[in-house]
Amino acid sequence: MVESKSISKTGTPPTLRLGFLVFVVLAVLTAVEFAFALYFNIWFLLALMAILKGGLVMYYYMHIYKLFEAEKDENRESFAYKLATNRLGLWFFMLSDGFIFGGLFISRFNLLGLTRPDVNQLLGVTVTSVLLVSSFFANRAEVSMEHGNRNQAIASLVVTITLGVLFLVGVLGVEWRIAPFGPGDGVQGAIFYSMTGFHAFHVLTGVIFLSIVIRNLVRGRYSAEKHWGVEAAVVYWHFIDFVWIFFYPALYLIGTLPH
Amino acid sequence: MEKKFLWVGTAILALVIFATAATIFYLRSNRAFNGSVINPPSPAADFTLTNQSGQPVKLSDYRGKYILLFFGYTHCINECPATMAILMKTRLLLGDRAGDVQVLFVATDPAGDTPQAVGEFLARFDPTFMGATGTLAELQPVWASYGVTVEDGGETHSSYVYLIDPAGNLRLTYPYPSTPEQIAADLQLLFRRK
Amino acid sequence: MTQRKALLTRFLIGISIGLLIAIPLSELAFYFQGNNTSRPPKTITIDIPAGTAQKVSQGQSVLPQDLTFVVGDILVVNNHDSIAHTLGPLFIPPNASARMALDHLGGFSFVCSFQPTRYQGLDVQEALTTATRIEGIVIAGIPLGILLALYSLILRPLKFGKNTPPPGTA
Amino acid sequence: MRKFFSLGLVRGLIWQVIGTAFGIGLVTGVRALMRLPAWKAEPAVVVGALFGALFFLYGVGVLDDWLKWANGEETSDEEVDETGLGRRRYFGASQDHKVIGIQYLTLALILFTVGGTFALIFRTELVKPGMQFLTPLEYNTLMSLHGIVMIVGILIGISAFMNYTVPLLIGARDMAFPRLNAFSFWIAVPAGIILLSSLFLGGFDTGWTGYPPLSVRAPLGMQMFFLGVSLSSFSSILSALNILATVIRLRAKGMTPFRLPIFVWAAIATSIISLTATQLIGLAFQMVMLERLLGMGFFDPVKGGNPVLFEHLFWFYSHPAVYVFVLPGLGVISELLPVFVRKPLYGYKWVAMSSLGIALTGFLVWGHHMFASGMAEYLREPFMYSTLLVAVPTGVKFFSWVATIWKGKISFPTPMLFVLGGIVVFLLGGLSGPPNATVSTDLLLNNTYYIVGHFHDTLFGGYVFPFFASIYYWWPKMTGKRLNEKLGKLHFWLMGPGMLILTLAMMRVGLLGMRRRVADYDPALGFQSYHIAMTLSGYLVALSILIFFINVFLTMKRGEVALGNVWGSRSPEWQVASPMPVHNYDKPVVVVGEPYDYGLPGSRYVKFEGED
Repeated sequence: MVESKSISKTGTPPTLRLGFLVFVVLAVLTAVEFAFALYFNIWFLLALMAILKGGLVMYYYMHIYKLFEAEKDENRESFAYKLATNRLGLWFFMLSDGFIFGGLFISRFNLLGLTRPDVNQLLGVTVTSVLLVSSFFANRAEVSMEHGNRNQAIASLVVTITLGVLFLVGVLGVEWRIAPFGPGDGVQGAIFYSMTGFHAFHVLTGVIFLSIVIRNLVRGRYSAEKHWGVEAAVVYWHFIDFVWIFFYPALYLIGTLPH
Repeated sequence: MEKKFLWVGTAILALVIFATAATIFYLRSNRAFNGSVINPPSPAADFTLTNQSGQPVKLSDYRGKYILLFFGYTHCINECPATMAILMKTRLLLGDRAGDVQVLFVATDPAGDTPQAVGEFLARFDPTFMGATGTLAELQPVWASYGVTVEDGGETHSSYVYLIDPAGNLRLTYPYPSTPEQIAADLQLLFRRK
Repeated sequence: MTQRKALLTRFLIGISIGLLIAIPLSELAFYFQGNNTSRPPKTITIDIPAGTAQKVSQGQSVLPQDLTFVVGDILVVNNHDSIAHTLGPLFIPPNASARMALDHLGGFSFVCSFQPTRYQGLDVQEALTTATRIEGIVIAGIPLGILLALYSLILRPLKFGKNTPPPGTA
Repeated sequence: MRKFFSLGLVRGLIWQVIGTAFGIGLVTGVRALMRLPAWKAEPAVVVGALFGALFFLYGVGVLDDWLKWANGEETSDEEVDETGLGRRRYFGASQDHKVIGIQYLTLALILFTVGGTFALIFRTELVKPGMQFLTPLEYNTLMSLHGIVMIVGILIGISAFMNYTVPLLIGARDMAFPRLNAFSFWIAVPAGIILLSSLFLGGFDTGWTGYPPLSVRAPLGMQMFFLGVSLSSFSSILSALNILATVIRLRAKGMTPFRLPIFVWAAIATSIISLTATQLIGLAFQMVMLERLLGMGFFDPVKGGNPVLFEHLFWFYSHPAVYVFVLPGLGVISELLPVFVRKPLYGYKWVAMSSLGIALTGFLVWGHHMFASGMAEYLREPFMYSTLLVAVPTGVKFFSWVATIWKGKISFPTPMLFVLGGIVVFLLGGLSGPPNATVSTDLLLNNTYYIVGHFHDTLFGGYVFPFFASIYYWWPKMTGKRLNEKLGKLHFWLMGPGMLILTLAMMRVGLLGMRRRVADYDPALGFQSYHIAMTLSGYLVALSILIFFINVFLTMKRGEVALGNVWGSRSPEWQVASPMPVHNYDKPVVVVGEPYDYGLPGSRYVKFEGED
């Protein structure tokens, strides 16, 4: 593993091992969450799991702390200063976007309460883990870029995109077909299709964003010092995963089937 | 940063384990029945009727077993078959303890519910289901003692499942529709209580 | 203490004070609003007196026609009569009781054996529970808290570490 | 001719037509492939309009740089290309915040004129009981469009304020994200077109709130309304994002939080709301669109939906939105007042914090719009408390204004007149507010003309007057010429009394029992005279706006040239020549003193790097 010298202003860049450890904990938590849902379906346990996972992703994968280490440099035209400004912009965007998902989330609980749509549990846990793994590789790509390991970054991004497409196939291609209700059938159909639809749209944009980044990465547009494109795409990808961390229990786990 | 994360990870796992333990304890300590509890358990009125194979059948034959008692009629289209299906699922959910549970179907339409009609009706669900029918004169007191109001044609207004414990006491009743999961959970609880 | 931490703590303090002030306000309103649904769910008992069956068969009603509940109430029916009675999903053998949880909103009309009309009306309304009251306290308290925190920034400017100069002082 | 077609706007419009056709074709084609009856108006038109907007953005050229980046090409970080100066740049995608500000201003004025015209039309209809020249549906469409067009216009006007002034006031070179800035303006143009197109697509009759279930059954125009508002919501979200990033990152050296110009504080407060809450109105509207297109039963009780959910989502934005409308205006009042009374702004810090206070408090008071719509009965009291609480920071501002005027050397040029007018009218609006906040009175006033009067008072006082004040105030900065004082004063003295009569009469008929949003009224109720008065004063206001346009026109032709610090202001943009240089400040601004120490000898707010 490359232990290179300090690059960004945020001390030594996080290592690949850290990313892996975080992934392991996330995987364990997801498994536990699923077990909870199976054996004793209590909403606040699932909520606790989701919050823990969300916190981990936001801190270790989206490294929110970099926001507060904003560049205080006087030279407004320097790359570092603009980088900090761009980070701020991206986070504002995600905050604002989060309100859409928050609104959908609230609508789901307002309309369905503690019942859940009748969807395929196995598929649900599958796509969730697919997205989680893709998130791990996205982080791997960013870290290896910070360590200046371009080829590893490209490889990891390719895996990320493949998994992202798999997720889309799982949700749009399979789940939407086998779901026992259409968008017009009752409020659970409405909620399910709108929530998955809004999220899938974001996944799609993320995939496009990542592929553009790969293209430029292959052409050598990014360096260990200057790779805002990679960072932005990856953080956005983690944001999509972050949203799904809350949507998955809301759609698949919390509550009982209406009878 | 990794060192710090090790602490974070351990803390999270500890929290999760604690939450799990707490939940299990909570669930163990106050489990409630899903059905509506009859308190105190009151002795279920015994009766003698004819089963689908023409033999006499007594409620008290099944002492030592949990009895799921239901009043219905064979040419009924929704509630009775639905309830039978629910009870079938319930026994499946119970797995190897299913043997301790006996489903008993009491006819409400003496005209239509001849023994073989009952037999065919029950055979659609589960061979172990026991039917009980008879003449109007025989049936009426049974209905009365279980508060079943029968209209002509066997239509009942009160389609419950009655749960009778091995001692022959009414313990719980289930309104229609109750899910197999609910009934099975209650039975599991009763098994554990013994 | 960094600027961010100081600001955060200031807002937490402000909001908690706001909530504290909101509690009496909101509870006062609750006190004046009180009606028969402004109570947490509880267990309600109906007693079917002995000899109801005869009275009913003679067409006189023993119990009130309509009963009002809030969501989450537990209805317990004691049957002191000599024969079994039924109420909707409930079957009550003589000298026993049966219970049901009223967890669905709405007006129900249950078939029952202790009313001359053979029907018992149950009106289940939305409960004004503690949760609603807490919601109220939050709605009233947090804005107040934010205002207090903001204005407190003027009255007692934040203290910072050496490196960051306090804002607003010339 | 070639020059004409090379204008960004023209290319954009052409592309929008193409895009619309493409979208309609797409839907029809897909339906044909799916063996459905090929032509279905609603989805075709909606998708068409959507594609139209996207193609417009491509055609006008705001996406160019991003497409280049995606293609891995470098683009110059130079916000302004020196070559494209002159009038033409106002009709294309420019990244200069000053150009964009003026573009916003123009669009806002256009939308105002349109919305005002609608108002005049149905106001005329109301002169007599019974229907004269409008059908009820036409009336409802005009009334609803008046509401929403004005609101979108206000949002755009606010972006105009903020885009032009904020970077100047904080001594920045441009916005933090100039390309995003251009994008957020140009998306408002197709949005406006789509919004107005609803007039020709059957209109809609729900009022600007578009509550389901009515909005689910309304004509096709409803969809255009929802789509238009959703698109324009992106405009205000993105420009809010830009403003926040700019203020946080690009302040001049030494401009600590409590040395920010007061208007910038207002801009921050506004942007916090628009950045976050706006998404929810977009979401609510998109949910209704989906319900109409795919039969998703969010708000359909038959399918288990809940109409009240829409009201919650809607008002969670639309109440704070009211503060979005007024906060910048109040900021302008506090900004200009000290200039014209030559005195420090009284209680600067309190005013600054009050702006934030109004914004943040505003998030939790939406419930008071729903006292009458079956929310949890008891929750109305807490909502009442928090609503009344908003009066506190507002009162702080009033106190500060009065104390600032107190014993000042007051001069009365046109901007000052509008500032004072704004204070008076907003006071009226503010005082008529609490009756709507307290449950008992609101249940009476709900849905009457009283609400209409209150609302128009707040918006005229909190937005329209400050808006014109700032136009008269910053016009020399924008153009280097000064608007005619006489015409300006005439404008004010027509508009002020006109709208006072208008709103007071509105409140009066409201109390007499006139319902809002109705096309007709019973002559027996005996308030026809009030309606006549309202209509006349409406025309008075319109006349004053006409005079304003004449004033602008004449000034363009031969206006008094004003290059210097016309108002003797202390803020940095007036320390350099007018019209503003392309790169704002060639020497970086340094803040050395308090912003509003007018009349304190020897005190200084800003100096330029290198000066002593």
